Amino acid sequence: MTQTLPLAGAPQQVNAIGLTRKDYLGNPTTLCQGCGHNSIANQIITACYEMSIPPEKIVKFSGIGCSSKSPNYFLNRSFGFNGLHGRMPSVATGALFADITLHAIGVSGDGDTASIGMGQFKHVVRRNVDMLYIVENNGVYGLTKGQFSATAEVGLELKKQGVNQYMPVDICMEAIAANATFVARSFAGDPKQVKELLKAAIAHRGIAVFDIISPCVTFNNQENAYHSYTWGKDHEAPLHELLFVPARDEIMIEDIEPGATLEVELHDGSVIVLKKLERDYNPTHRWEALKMLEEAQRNNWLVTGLIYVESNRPSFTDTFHLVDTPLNRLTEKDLRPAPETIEMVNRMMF
Amino acid sequence: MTQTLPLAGAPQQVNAIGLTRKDYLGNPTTLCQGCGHNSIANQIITACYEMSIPPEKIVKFSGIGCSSKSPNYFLNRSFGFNGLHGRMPSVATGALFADITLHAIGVSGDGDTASIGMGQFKHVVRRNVDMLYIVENNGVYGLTKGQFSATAEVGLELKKQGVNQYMPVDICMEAIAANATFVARSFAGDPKQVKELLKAAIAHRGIAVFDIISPCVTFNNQENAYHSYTWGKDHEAPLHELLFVPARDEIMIEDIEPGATLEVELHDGSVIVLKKLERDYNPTHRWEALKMLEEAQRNNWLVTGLIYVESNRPSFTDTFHLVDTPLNRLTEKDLRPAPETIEMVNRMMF
Amino acid sequence: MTQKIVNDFSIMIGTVNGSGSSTANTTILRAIFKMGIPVSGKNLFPSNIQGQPTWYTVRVNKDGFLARDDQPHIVIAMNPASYTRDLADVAPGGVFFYADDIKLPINRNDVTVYPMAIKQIIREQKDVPPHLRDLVANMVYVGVLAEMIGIDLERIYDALAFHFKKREKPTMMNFNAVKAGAEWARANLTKSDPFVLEPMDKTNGLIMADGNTAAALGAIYGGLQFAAWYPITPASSLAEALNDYLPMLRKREDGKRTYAVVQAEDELAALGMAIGAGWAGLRAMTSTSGPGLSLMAEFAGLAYYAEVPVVIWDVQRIGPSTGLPTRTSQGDLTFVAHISHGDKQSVILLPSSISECFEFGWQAFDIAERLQMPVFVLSDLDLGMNQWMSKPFEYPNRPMDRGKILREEDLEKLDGNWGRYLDVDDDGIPWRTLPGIMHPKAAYFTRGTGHDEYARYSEDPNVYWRLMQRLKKKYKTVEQYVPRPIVQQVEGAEAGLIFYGSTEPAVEEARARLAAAGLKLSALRIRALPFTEEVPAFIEKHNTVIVIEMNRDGQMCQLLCAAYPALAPKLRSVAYVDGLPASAKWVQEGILQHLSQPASESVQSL
Amino acid sequence: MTQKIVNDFSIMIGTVNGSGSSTANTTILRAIFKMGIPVSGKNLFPSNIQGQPTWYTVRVNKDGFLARDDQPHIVIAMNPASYTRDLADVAPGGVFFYADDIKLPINRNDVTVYPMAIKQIIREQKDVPPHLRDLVANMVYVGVLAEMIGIDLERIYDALAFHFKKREKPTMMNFNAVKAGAEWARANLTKSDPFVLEPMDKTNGLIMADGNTAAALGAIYGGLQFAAWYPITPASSLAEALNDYLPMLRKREDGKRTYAVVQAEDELAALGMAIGAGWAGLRAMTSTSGPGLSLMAEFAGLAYYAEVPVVIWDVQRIGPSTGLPTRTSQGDLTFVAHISHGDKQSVILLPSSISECFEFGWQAFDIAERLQMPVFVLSDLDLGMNQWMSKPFEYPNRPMDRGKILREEDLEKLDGNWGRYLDVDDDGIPWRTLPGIMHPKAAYFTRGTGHDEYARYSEDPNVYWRLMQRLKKKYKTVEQYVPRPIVQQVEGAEAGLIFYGSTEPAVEEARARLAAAGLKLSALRIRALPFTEEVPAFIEKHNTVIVIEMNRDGQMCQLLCAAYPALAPKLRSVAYVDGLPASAKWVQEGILQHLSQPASESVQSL
Ligand SMILES: Cc1ncc(C[n+]2csc(CCOP(=O)(O)OP(=O)(O)O)c2C)c(N)n1
Ligand SMILES: Cc1ncc(C[n+]2csc(CCOP(=O)(O)OP(=O)(O)O)c2C)c(N)n1
Ligand code: SF4
Ligand code: SF4
Ligand SMILES: [Mg+2]
Ligand SMILES: [Mg+2]
Repeated sequence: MTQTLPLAGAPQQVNAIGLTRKDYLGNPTTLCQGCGHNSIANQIITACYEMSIPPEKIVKFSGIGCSSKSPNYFLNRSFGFNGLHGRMPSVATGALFADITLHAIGVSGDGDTASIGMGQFKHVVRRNVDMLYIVENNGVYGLTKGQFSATAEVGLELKKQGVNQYMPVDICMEAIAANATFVARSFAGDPKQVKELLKAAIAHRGIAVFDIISPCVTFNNQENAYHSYTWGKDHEAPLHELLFVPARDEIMIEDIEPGATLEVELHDGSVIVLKKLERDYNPTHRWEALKMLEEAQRNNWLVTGLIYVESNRPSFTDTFHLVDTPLNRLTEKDLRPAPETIEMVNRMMF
Repeated sequence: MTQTLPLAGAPQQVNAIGLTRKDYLGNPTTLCQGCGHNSIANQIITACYEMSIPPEKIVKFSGIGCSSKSPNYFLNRSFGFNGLHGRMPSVATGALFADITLHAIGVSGDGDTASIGMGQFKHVVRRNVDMLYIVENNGVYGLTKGQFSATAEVGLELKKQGVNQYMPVDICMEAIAANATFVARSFAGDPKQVKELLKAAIAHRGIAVFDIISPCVTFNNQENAYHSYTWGKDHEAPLHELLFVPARDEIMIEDIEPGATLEVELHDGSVIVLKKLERDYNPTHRWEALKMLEEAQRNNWLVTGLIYVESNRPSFTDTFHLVDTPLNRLTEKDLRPAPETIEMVNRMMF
Repeated sequence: MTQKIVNDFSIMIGTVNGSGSSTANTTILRAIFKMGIPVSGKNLFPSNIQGQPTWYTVRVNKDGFLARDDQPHIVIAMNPASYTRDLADVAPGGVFFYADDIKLPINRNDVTVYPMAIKQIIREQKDVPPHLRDLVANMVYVGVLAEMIGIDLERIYDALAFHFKKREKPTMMNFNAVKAGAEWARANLTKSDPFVLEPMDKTNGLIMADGNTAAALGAIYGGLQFAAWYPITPASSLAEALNDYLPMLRKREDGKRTYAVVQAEDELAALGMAIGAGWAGLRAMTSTSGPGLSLMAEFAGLAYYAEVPVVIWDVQRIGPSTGLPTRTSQGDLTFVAHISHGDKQSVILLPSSISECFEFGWQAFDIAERLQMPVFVLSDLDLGMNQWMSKPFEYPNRPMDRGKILREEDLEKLDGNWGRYLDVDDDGIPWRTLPGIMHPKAAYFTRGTGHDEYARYSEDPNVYWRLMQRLKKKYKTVEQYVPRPIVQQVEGAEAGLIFYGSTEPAVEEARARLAAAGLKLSALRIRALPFTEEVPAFIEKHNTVIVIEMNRDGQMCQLLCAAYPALAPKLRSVAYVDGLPASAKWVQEGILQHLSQPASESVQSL
Repeated sequence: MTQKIVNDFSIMIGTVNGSGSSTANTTILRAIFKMGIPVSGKNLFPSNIQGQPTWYTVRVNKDGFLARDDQPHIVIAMNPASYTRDLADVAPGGVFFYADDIKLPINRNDVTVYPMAIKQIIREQKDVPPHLRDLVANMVYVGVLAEMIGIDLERIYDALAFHFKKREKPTMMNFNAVKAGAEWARANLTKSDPFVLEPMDKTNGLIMADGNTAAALGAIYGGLQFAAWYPITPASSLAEALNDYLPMLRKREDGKRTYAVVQAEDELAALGMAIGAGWAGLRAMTSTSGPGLSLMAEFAGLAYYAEVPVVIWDVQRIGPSTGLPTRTSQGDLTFVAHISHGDKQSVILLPSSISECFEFGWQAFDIAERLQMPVFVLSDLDLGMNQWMSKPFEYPNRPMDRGKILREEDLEKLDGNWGRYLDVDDDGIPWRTLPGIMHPKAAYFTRGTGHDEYARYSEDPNVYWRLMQRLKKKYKTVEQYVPRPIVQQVEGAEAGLIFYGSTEPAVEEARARLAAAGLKLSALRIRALPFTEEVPAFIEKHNTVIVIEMNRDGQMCQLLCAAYPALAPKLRSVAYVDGLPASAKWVQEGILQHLSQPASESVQSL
């Protein structure tokens, strides 16, 4: 074990397990300057650092795309699997059986998830696989140079591609229709909200679908485009102000001014504190969530925040009742039936 | 042209274009006796016969499964393409460009659509391809002998398969989330409703998703199973009584007793008349539909009827502004640019 | 009546599928097996659940030749829809049993005909409730046949008791129907045909099993930890057997599980999950058939390039496309050899028996983990779904080989200095670490894009070529780990035969027949790709080498030509497939055709 | 200063990708082309959008040898990140230009060094707004280079005017920067290297285009009606070119369309849609690269077995798996040859030039519809995305061949008596009907499962074998329709070369070099699979035949060995790939290696 224990009175630059933010860094980004994906990578670094999760306890998954490259740019000390276009969910699903104590962070794009990956996306959600599933949503295929993705809004015009005619896929509504247990939306231009939601999503047990509008500055950042910085900054409508309070920080909750707040407790005892803004919104009611999303779609609102959460459904691996030792640490003794059994098996064959 | 014109005073056994029901038959079924899919095939035959559509004007598509075999068992005079497992939508999408005057009937299963076919299903819906998409939904894989499909209810126990643990896919909610323009649900044990909805769905321009609970008598017909005959008969809750009135039968509408009815006009002037039953339900409101489905899911209700309809969105092929002649009747003259153009093209190359 | 024909004939039973006849048919098979007589059974069933014609063929052969026979000596016709065909199929001098409620003409006089009063007999069975009559009716023909050819009723009882897991009631109900059939036959039929069974001792110590069950058990003894699958005939029963046997064979006191079997949403996901699990350190597999395999191409390429151990069982059915889902072939070989775009080389195991399904079941994991590659095991429907006699399964004769894995203590020792794709041992196989290993230098980034020895992204031309050359070297190393071919070198052989997989009984029978006729032939049975040195050595030793396989295009022959161009002129292809298991007849004819014909024309398939 | 080297050298430009350098680079290429000097340009770019090193190589060669050169004579270094590597890459005696804001050491004294005051010059350009400065800065090196090696400024203007579609403002802004660069060079640099350009007349009447555009245009002249695609490098620009040119070339007075191009949700759907359209009677295609092709395997098998015409362009990049998405190879050949499970044979066209991309673009539809089969066209990144000199596109020299279709009047004549899969003409090709045909007997049921001559479902073994044999016969018929190989038979040749696709310039250059050194070699360029009779005839005529290709495993060589076992011993493989377009050097070395080495060892790739 290489983790040092939390030091009493550790200097400010280390977290509760004695690591610095540097321990959570990745390689230098090779994405475009200003790309939303970079800002999300930064928030992942900060969230994990602040949550004091040992980087070795995190495993990263992605598909193919600019977004899917980004696991390169955070958490170098975590394992990563940059798989195939649209197939991140299946790889993650299999890998997570190896050690259920790991936290999984998956990063996908809107093309990766909503176009080629729609099937795997819906099924990983339906199974409630215990992972954070981030969609870095920019309405285009960045890496292949700016074709429409399935989340592009009707009427969007792109160079060489013409005008989009087809209804956009709403990642959050799809997640809820597929019975996701945690659904959130945010905007890469709102780093604070992104960070708090990341923490909550990581703490959540089960699938956490996190749709982050993440502008592609190179191919889809026109002022009036739904997925642009300008439009997002002007139109973001947060459902609530949001604070993630880790399990051990009970006290913090008391610090929060009372009044218009709603608290959602997660499986591990951590709490998401939601401070009411304009409207009353309760993210634990599934059909309210559907209604809100339907309304937002019709009115072209960029509603952000915690859209839905349900913290007591067993995760996929839970339903398998696995042994406590991570499966990938079991030995021949655990895995190969005893020699005596072969006789019995042969007898069973007639 | 081999179609005879409608005969005045034709004997009862022929329809408006002079064909008998026999002209709409398929091969003898090879499905199990009592299979829900057979009863649906029969209703397709009757609906097309009663609508007086020349069978040559219909084209059939399917994937793989018992359900997907059934296009063999209706409309022998119509072309059929029994493609690959889960890939019926793409084949249909391409084929429909060849002649946009054809009506397309696609038949799929719950495995074919909700498991392997989820991606293509969502995308064919999103594009609003002009076809009737029937899901013969029995909660299991019939043809491979009774494994769970993705629409199996939580807790369902099947021989050799154990107990299903994962949330079922709700075909209708998925269709609505994907912005379908026509969504209906029925039950193979309610042939009259199936038939009326088939007619409406065929008349609808754009995608018509029709989820029909169609019991698999061999592998999933236990009394308490959601997809069984017994359960369906006992629990079916129609949203309304339903009548399809073709465009030319204006008079018929007047025959209907006034009062608690709602009329939905389709693109071609035909009308769906909905007679209110217990509740008020308006199938033209998208989020009411979502709400109703969410409620039905939570309470395990088998709600049937026309769930959602929107008749003015252009269909997929509409957005392409194709010539009037079916593309598959165009000749070299229409298709190969004139010899003069090659010079110009070469000049454009630098 | 001609002379008795003892323990050397074949039976075909024509019924309606979904009617429960398969219990009756395997009962016949098992009872004969327990009489000590070598026997095989092949189910020829339609791709459909109920109501279509289906056939079952049983071959008994005292010498142990158990390939499918081309023509049955005894036919039992229970299905009006196939009655006429079934009657036509009886070998001259053979026997025709039929359910006497079928009122169709008998238009042959070269066969012995026995009507069977099935309906009547079953109606008289008091312990059979009306709704089960159609099902149990099949037992009546078992009884009639038993009486007429001499199947031991006690052995039938044993078979039924086994089938019904010793549950008294169904066992007795069915056994009573058998007895009633036998009694009726004794009272009403007079034996006038030559075919009889006599007990032997040739099945002592053997078991009877299907290849899918054997494969599943092999995998379990191989320490399987993760399987993902998607239903498809004829592979489904492999995964279902995992579900059957894992809880028993891997039971623990705390009731918790050391494995997971997941039904995926499709085959792309199934292989994706298995790759995820294999990558993370689990013994992982998937099982499928042709169409599923086609869907796995992209992931197979990833596993090759990113060097992820995973086992893929392909229980072959007959393609192309959906093809005949319930018929057998060896048609996926070239596809698997070249699966996925770009350069790659495949490790393929080719079991030809039930015991090899078991053996390769566990060995495949050792090979996959040792080589960090996908390992394909190509079985087929005949092997996978039919019951075969087999020697008993043998407990693995060596410890599990988990390959090159660095854990915390190793990394500590190396001070974290390692490279995921470094060829430190000069065998092309690098070392790997696993998620969950708690060392700050344990992690690496896996990708299907270009990467260097330290798993860093690279588009450098030299780095690319270096990696691809190492993979080629690794493939060379594979040769040390795969099962070697089985060579039967015959002194003074006219030619050599090369074959693989489930055609073995047909090839061995053909070889024996030809040997009896004076034609000596050596044989080499390939058990894996890459080919090992025995293969070219064998070809070199013969002037002509005939490659026999159950596909149209002579796929193995093509691969051999490409692997050994200098030897290619010696190779001839015998390739035939129609969905039925291979018979000795076509093998024999194919061989003879090549040996009586100039070489240059014979490169074509049969 | 040594003697002048005129029109025979190569240039490499190192920049940052996404910085707009590609306009500058193609401007250099086009200007040289318009000077009448044979020239080629290759873009070596990263799989990334912005900020990574990228290179562009230009080769000028008065004799028309335009393969990639292994080492550049002139290097322009604009990117600090690759500066050191770039400097190291200059051939001894070569030239090194660099942006003088890069403050890094020059550690070579065997090259001529010219600093360029890029930043300063661009800042002085009044008509360049600050936000465009970085972009237009690239034009400065164009100007400097032009001045120093003698590129005609008027030709640069032409190239810019073409690029900016004659729009005055951007053309002038960029041209002014070029001029400024040239003027600065004239004032500040003194030529001390030997490399100069002099106008020639060797490009008269030629055009300059990329293979993807040519393929799209070819498809349009082939009457394309339906295309479905999914974005993937390096194939995307093929579909995007359809969108560019279709509206213009297929304009109608009523403004309505006779075609549709659909961006599908993935490659499975793209091929599925194209198959649907092809089945229903449209000229249908899809275009993709490796990973997409892997996903198409299952549908490809369906199209083969159900006999649906469809064209599949595979613009090859380098695998396996995601590989190097922006690098070239010929690595998909064996995969395509054996694509999908089960027996099947693939029709593959292999263009090696821009004009063949155009030709095969329209011919592929004729072949697909005539044969009712999927037709694969294997291009590659080098051919598809780079600009090549080419003879002009030629209007198709024969009417469209829509194959065997029965319409209303035909069916009327036949009285509806026809069978979808009947081999009435004894060529293995059946007749088909199309949805929408108004005849009660027009319809048939298409499926990927077993079927008889009347498209009825069948599991009959004979029916299956018969159909598969007809498909094989049909594949034989294909030989009449595919482009024949190009044979250059050389009297007294020491050996023959076989090659295909984009390696042509490298092979021809190597052949010329070797011929100059006294080594005579014949050559055969394969243009299609199935192979036609010229191929074995060529092999027979030579003792040794060397198969040259850009992959690791010698894929074409493997296919030839399998197709012609009797000739296989003559075949040698030269196979190399690292992502860069082939150069004459490795071809030449590969050839020599085989000719100076005993045959038995040479079956390995380079
Ligand atoms: C099977 C396959 N098809 C196509 C591609 C090419 N491809 C690479 S990235 C990409 C789209 C990525 O879009 P998105 O997921 O939205 O990511 P972004 O780049 O916008 O972040 C595509 C189509 C591929 N790598 N694999
Ligand atoms: C790629 C592929 N995988 C698996 C199969 C095997 N298969 C045939 S039908 C079927 C399931 C059909 O289920 P469903 O669509 O629900 O139809 P049902 O038989 O229940 O009507 C499967 C998995 C196949 N044909 N192709
Ligand atoms: S192309 Fe778009 S998505 Fe890709 S890195 Fe650049 S800004 Fe980001
Ligand atoms: S198995 Fe089930 S779905 Fe299939 S035909 Fe029989 S009843 Fe219908
Ligand atoms: Mg995107
Ligand atoms: Mg089903």
